[in-house]
Amino acid sequence: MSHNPHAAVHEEESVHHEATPDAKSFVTFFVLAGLALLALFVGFSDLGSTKVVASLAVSTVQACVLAYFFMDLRSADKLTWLVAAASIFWTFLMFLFILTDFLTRHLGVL
Amino acid sequence: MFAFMDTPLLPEQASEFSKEYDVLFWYITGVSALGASVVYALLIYCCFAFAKKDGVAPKRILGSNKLEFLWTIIPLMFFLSFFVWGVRQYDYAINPPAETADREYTVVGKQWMWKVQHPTGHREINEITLQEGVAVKITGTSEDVIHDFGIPAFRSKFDVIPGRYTTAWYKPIKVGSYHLFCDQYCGQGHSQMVGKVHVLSQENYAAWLEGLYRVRDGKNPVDGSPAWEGRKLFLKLQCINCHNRESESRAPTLEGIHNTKRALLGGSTVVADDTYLRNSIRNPMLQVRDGWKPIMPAYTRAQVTEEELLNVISYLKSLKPGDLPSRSEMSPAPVGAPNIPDPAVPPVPAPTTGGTR
Amino acid sequence: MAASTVEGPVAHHFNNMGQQLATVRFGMWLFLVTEVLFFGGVFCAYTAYRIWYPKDFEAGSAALNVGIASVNTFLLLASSLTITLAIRAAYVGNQGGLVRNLLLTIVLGSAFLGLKAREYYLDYEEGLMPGTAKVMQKQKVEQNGKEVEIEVAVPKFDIALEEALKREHFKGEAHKDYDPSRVMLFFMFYYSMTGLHVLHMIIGIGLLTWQLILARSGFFAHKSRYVYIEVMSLYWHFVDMVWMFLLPLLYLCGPHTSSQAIEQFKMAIGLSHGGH
Amino acid sequence: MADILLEPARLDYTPQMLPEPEVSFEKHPEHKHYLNHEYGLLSWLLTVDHKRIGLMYLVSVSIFFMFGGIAAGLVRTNLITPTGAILELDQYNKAFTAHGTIMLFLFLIPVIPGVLGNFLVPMMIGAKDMAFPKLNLASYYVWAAGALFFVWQLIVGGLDTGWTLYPPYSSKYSHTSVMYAGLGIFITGFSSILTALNIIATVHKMRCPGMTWGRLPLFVWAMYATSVIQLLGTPVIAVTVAMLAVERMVGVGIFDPNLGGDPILFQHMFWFYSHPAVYIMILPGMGVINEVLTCFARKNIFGYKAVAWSSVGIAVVGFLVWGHHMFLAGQGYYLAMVFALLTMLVAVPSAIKVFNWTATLYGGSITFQAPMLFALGFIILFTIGGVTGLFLGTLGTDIHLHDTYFVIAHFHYTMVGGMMFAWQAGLHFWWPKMTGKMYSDFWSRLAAIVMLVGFALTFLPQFAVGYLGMPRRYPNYPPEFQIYNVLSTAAAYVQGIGYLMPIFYLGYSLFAGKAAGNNPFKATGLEWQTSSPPSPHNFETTPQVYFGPYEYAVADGLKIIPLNDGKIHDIVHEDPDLVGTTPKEATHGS
Ligand code: HEA
Ligand code: HEA
Ligand code: HEC
Ligand code: CUA
Ligand SMILES: [Cu+2]
Repeated sequence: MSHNPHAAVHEEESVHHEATPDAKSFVTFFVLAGLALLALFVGFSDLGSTKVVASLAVSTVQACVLAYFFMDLRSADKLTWLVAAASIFWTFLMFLFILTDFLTRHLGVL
Repeated sequence: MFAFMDTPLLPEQASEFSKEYDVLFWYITGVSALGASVVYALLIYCCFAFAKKDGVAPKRILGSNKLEFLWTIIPLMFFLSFFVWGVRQYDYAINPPAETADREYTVVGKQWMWKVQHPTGHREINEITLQEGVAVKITGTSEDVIHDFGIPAFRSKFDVIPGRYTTAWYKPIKVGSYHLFCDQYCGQGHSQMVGKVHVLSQENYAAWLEGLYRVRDGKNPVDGSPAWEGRKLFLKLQCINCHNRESESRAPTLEGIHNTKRALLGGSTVVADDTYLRNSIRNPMLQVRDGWKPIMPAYTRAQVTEEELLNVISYLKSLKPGDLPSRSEMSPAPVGAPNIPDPAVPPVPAPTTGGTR
Repeated sequence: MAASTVEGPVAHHFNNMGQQLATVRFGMWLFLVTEVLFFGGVFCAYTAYRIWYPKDFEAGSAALNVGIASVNTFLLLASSLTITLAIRAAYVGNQGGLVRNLLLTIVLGSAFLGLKAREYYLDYEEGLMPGTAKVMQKQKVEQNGKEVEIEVAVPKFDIALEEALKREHFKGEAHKDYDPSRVMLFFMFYYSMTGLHVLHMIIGIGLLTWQLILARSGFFAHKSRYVYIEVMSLYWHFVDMVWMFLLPLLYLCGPHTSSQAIEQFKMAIGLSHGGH
Repeated sequence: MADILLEPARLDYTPQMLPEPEVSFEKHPEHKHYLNHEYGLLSWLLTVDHKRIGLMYLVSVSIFFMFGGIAAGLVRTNLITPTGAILELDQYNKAFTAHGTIMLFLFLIPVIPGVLGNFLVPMMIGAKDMAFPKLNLASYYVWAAGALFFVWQLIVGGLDTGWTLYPPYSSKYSHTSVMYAGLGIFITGFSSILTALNIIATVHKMRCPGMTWGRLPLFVWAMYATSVIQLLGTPVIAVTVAMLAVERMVGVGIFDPNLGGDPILFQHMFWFYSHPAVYIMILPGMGVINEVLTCFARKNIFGYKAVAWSSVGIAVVGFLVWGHHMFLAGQGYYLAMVFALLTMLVAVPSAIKVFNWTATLYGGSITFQAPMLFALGFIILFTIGGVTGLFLGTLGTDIHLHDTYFVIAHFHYTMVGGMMFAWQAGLHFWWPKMTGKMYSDFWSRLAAIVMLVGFALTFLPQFAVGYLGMPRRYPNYPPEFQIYNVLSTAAAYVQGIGYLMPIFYLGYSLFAGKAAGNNPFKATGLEWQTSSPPSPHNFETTPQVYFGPYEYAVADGLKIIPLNDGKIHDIVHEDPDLVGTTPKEATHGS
């Protein structure tokens, strides 16, 4: 946020915004496609219980690339980052508490 | 207009936990009253002291970090004290102590009744009878939807959940009968899913286990007690053909017989103690009642084993006026009658998910 | 502070173009927050049960058609590319490119949906539908030392599952490793999650079609309106992102091989006929 | 209390900073405002003006409040006798479910965000409209569509699950219209997401020059925090209800223990939204109280920052306490402990607010018109509602109080004593702004007192009977509880009369009330600096803000003594939010 209270609040963002040139988009696409292949490779391999971790890791990287380049978080302002982070954080909180219950319910008491 | 007049002010303290509970409850009440009083006092003071007066301008006050700090930290301290105390109490209330290990009751909730099974094999419906001073553990589950087994006088409550077991425990300390409520909404009959908790003194409880003590009138001996078994035999052995509610002309009614004086043929009297009852069955001719024909057959060991005989005697001892079954009742009473086991009730489902708390 | 570089009409309640563009973009990001939590809810439920019943979920996954899913992944990624190209086209005022890329995105998305529909149909044919339907089945049981045949009611789903797993050469020791009613739970999630995803795709394709119509009518002649394509792309990318997690959680969770995937895909589009 | 910041005389602006409103309809009757610049039903139904949409919400939610109130009347009347006076068992169950769902989803959640939020947020921040005016209209219609499902659900026989919709009862056993109600919740939820999105975007992007975060009226802060909760929480209930619907439809399930599902999971996901939702139901009310108290005490708010950040604190921590509704439902022991601790933490910001409000009165010049009476009522009642929440949040005590009338009394004290009173305060405060008309002073004050007394007496006995153990959702009860219930019912009628009164005097003021003038309460907010009713675009020119929102002392003619250090002080740059000036600086002046 602006520290100059005289300034109109708007105007500052979106000035540097520019649509991604085609070449860059293609690069992003190939990276994503490569990651997708990797995800399939991991998925078709016989890693046992680490498989789920590995393939989720690949998916997470993929999602990050997608968000950063395709969804233009790269050139987004702080507020947008905050919004994106908040959504992830709150989802995390939901997972944290609910899964805690599922993982600890059977445990005895103190 | 009001049919009852003893409106209670405070709930009964009928379990050990209820006493401790109330201490915490009143502690929180005290702190809350204090906190609210501070707020109200300030409010009243300001409303009077600073009501608009001509010529008096309002002050320009922006705030005070010191005060903000104070009224963050002081309530927080109190709130945390609630928390700590509350956790200890919760811990105490949901962890059955070791002494309850062999006194585990099972309750099964079902739209809309409670079925209780005692460790002794006694079974009750919508009622649970406990002994004063003896801690018991309750394990609950449900056959259909979620219910909640709540006993206000014990300050106890826990949800019973289909497919899972949950537990609670109590140590009743006061003889009496208390409300048992279903506290989790479970459909149309939710408010009918109520019953009673009976806390009995040690003697009465022992008698109750026998089937001799009734927690209320008009009730058969408790399911699972010797007397209850005796009742079944009474029907099975056809005693009911002669001894029944309908008429006394054929054979004497046996209600309230225990320890009363009986007039015998020949003018003598005898006290109907256990031996008398026993003789009356094994060898009725020995002591025939005045006014009746000696038509009662003798029941030999082949017909009634010694064990069964004990149960029958227990039943006879438990008979109160109005208890004797009617002649038509050759088989167990219809489903739904109090204390009759429900043949339609399937066994308790095994837990499929989660664990026990 | 430089004025915005793009021109276009400013709505009455905004002061300038910069404010308008930022607000529109911000609005879509806020909407995506709710989408994240919306999907987060189902994913959370899924995870909870996956923790409880790992084996059953793997069995369920093994019965899915991973071939279609693999191909679909690339279709979606490609559509993410084309929509990005569409933004650029709108941004530089290349109307032809815009229309072309929007169209491509729609085609790719529809291809995804087409394959998905095929997959649902195959699942339906295999009988992998959660439900309480039962069929009578002859079973041999031992009675008094003799073997007799009796008829018992078996849930349809159980039989279908067993056959599907046989077809997929599922290695988990059948009947020991999984409990059909819990695999059914997996299928509930499979249908709900992919169903929600498909729903989002259908809405997305609807919106894209609307934008295509607008594009052809010259709405995007004002370059500043590229922002509407951009927020559309945010939504579309998000849907893509959801798929990135559905793939490992639903399809790759169980044992599959690449040859199996290829075979399944061939079968799905009619190039081969099931049996091995 | 030397520490209290008394009058730092370092403002180099003068009361002229409060400009005279640009237009006055008394002087220029030819001027058009938002109510009369266009006519006809369509001009209302298709309007994208945030003020008109606000009024549309006002009418709709008031109607639903009456429905909900009538259901409450049925519930209370039935409880006059221990055996149930007028209703069959399942009729009663449907009555309290209808009462709960209507009051929450169709009244309390949309009421302040929909009416006051829509009407005021853009004006308070000096904007011409919401960020997305069409979306705003759309969310009204989405809400209305959801409401129709609720109405339909009532027509086809009603719902009997309680507003909490716990499976397996709701998924397998109830024979009532769970599906329609679920759809209703889903759709109205979608509407509240869209409204929230709009408000957040508006607050971020549409503030007029000089309207910094530190100068936002606290109502806007509260609406902002509320919207954050709505945005993050509502999607989860939507998907939860969707899963419930799938389970009910297909007959197999996610929450069904017979198939390996877990009914507790539903409760988790339900309360993940529904606990934060209770803050959706109180934060806007708290925001209103800030505006009303400062105006009628002619004071700056005490501790602006503390009040603003406590809203945000409630919004964030409020998400982490949902498990206190499930202490006895069979969730994990350790988790219950964590939730209990966080519950205690989330109570602190509310306490901070209450204390700041009382301190705001200190040193004021208080008048007691109806809005102020409602606001004082709010503080009194919400305090009781709040502290009784602590009984429930304490693990030990909740064992006994869970699902008894103690809980009922707790949440009516917070929701009715809190939000309902704040709503009345806000409605009475801004009514002149919305309509340009002034209502009867006498009748409005009387109504405030009737509501307060009626309310307090309705629910006080319920604390007692709850502690005695009377379970909620019971159409009949042990006879020894009757006296309490009769008292409660009697007072509920009084309360009902109280709620009917505004319909008459507010309605009367519409047609025969005297013109209110642009700023009848001499308030300082931006919304008061324009005409009453406002013109279609709120302000003739975009306002420029130079100071914080509550400079009542200055407005009332407090003498400003310039600092004697020879410099010209730019209050705006040096101290944009006017809070936290140190005492040392403050001594500069007098
Ligand atoms: C507007 C709505 C609203 C609000 C604001 C609150 C606020 C709070 N609620 Fe309430 N609650 C509900 C609405 C609300 N609640 C509803 C609807 C239910 C029932 C749902 C259902 O089952 O149907 C419920 C149920 C409920 C339960 C579950 C009970 C049960 O079913 O067993 C609990 C348990 O922890 C709880 C706790 C709290 C707490 C700790 C607060 C705190 O936020 C309160 C904080 C405020 C204060 C503490 C007061 C101000 C403080 C002071 C003046 C300081 C001085 C005081 C001291 C020093 C002590 N609430
Ligand atoms: C905004 C929320 C809100 C509001 C305003 C109210 C307002 C009232 N509530 Fe409500 N209540 C809830 C939310 C609310 N309630 C919820 C969420 C539940 C839980 C439901 C569940 O368990 O699922 C509940 C449950 C509930 C119960 C418990 C039912 C039970 O568990 O068995 C009771 C019982 O007394 C009750 C009473 C009242 C009363 C007397 C009012 C009064 O304040 C209402 C006063 C208003 C009017 C009366 C309307 C205006 C007057 C007229 C239209 C005139 C005609 C009316 C008469 C002559 C009576 N409510
Ligand atoms: C054929 C009818 C008949 C049957 C069957 C019968 N009784 Fe009797 N019973 C009588 C009659 C008649 C008397 C009274 C004369 C007597 O004391 O023998 C009596 C007396 C008694 C008495 C003593 C009553 C008193 O008032 O002191 C007892 C105890 C008793 N029966 C128990 C039983 C039991 C237990 C059974 C079943 C196992 C049974 N009876 C079966 C006819 C019957
Ligand atoms: Cu069982 Cu309520
Ligand atoms: Cu809560």
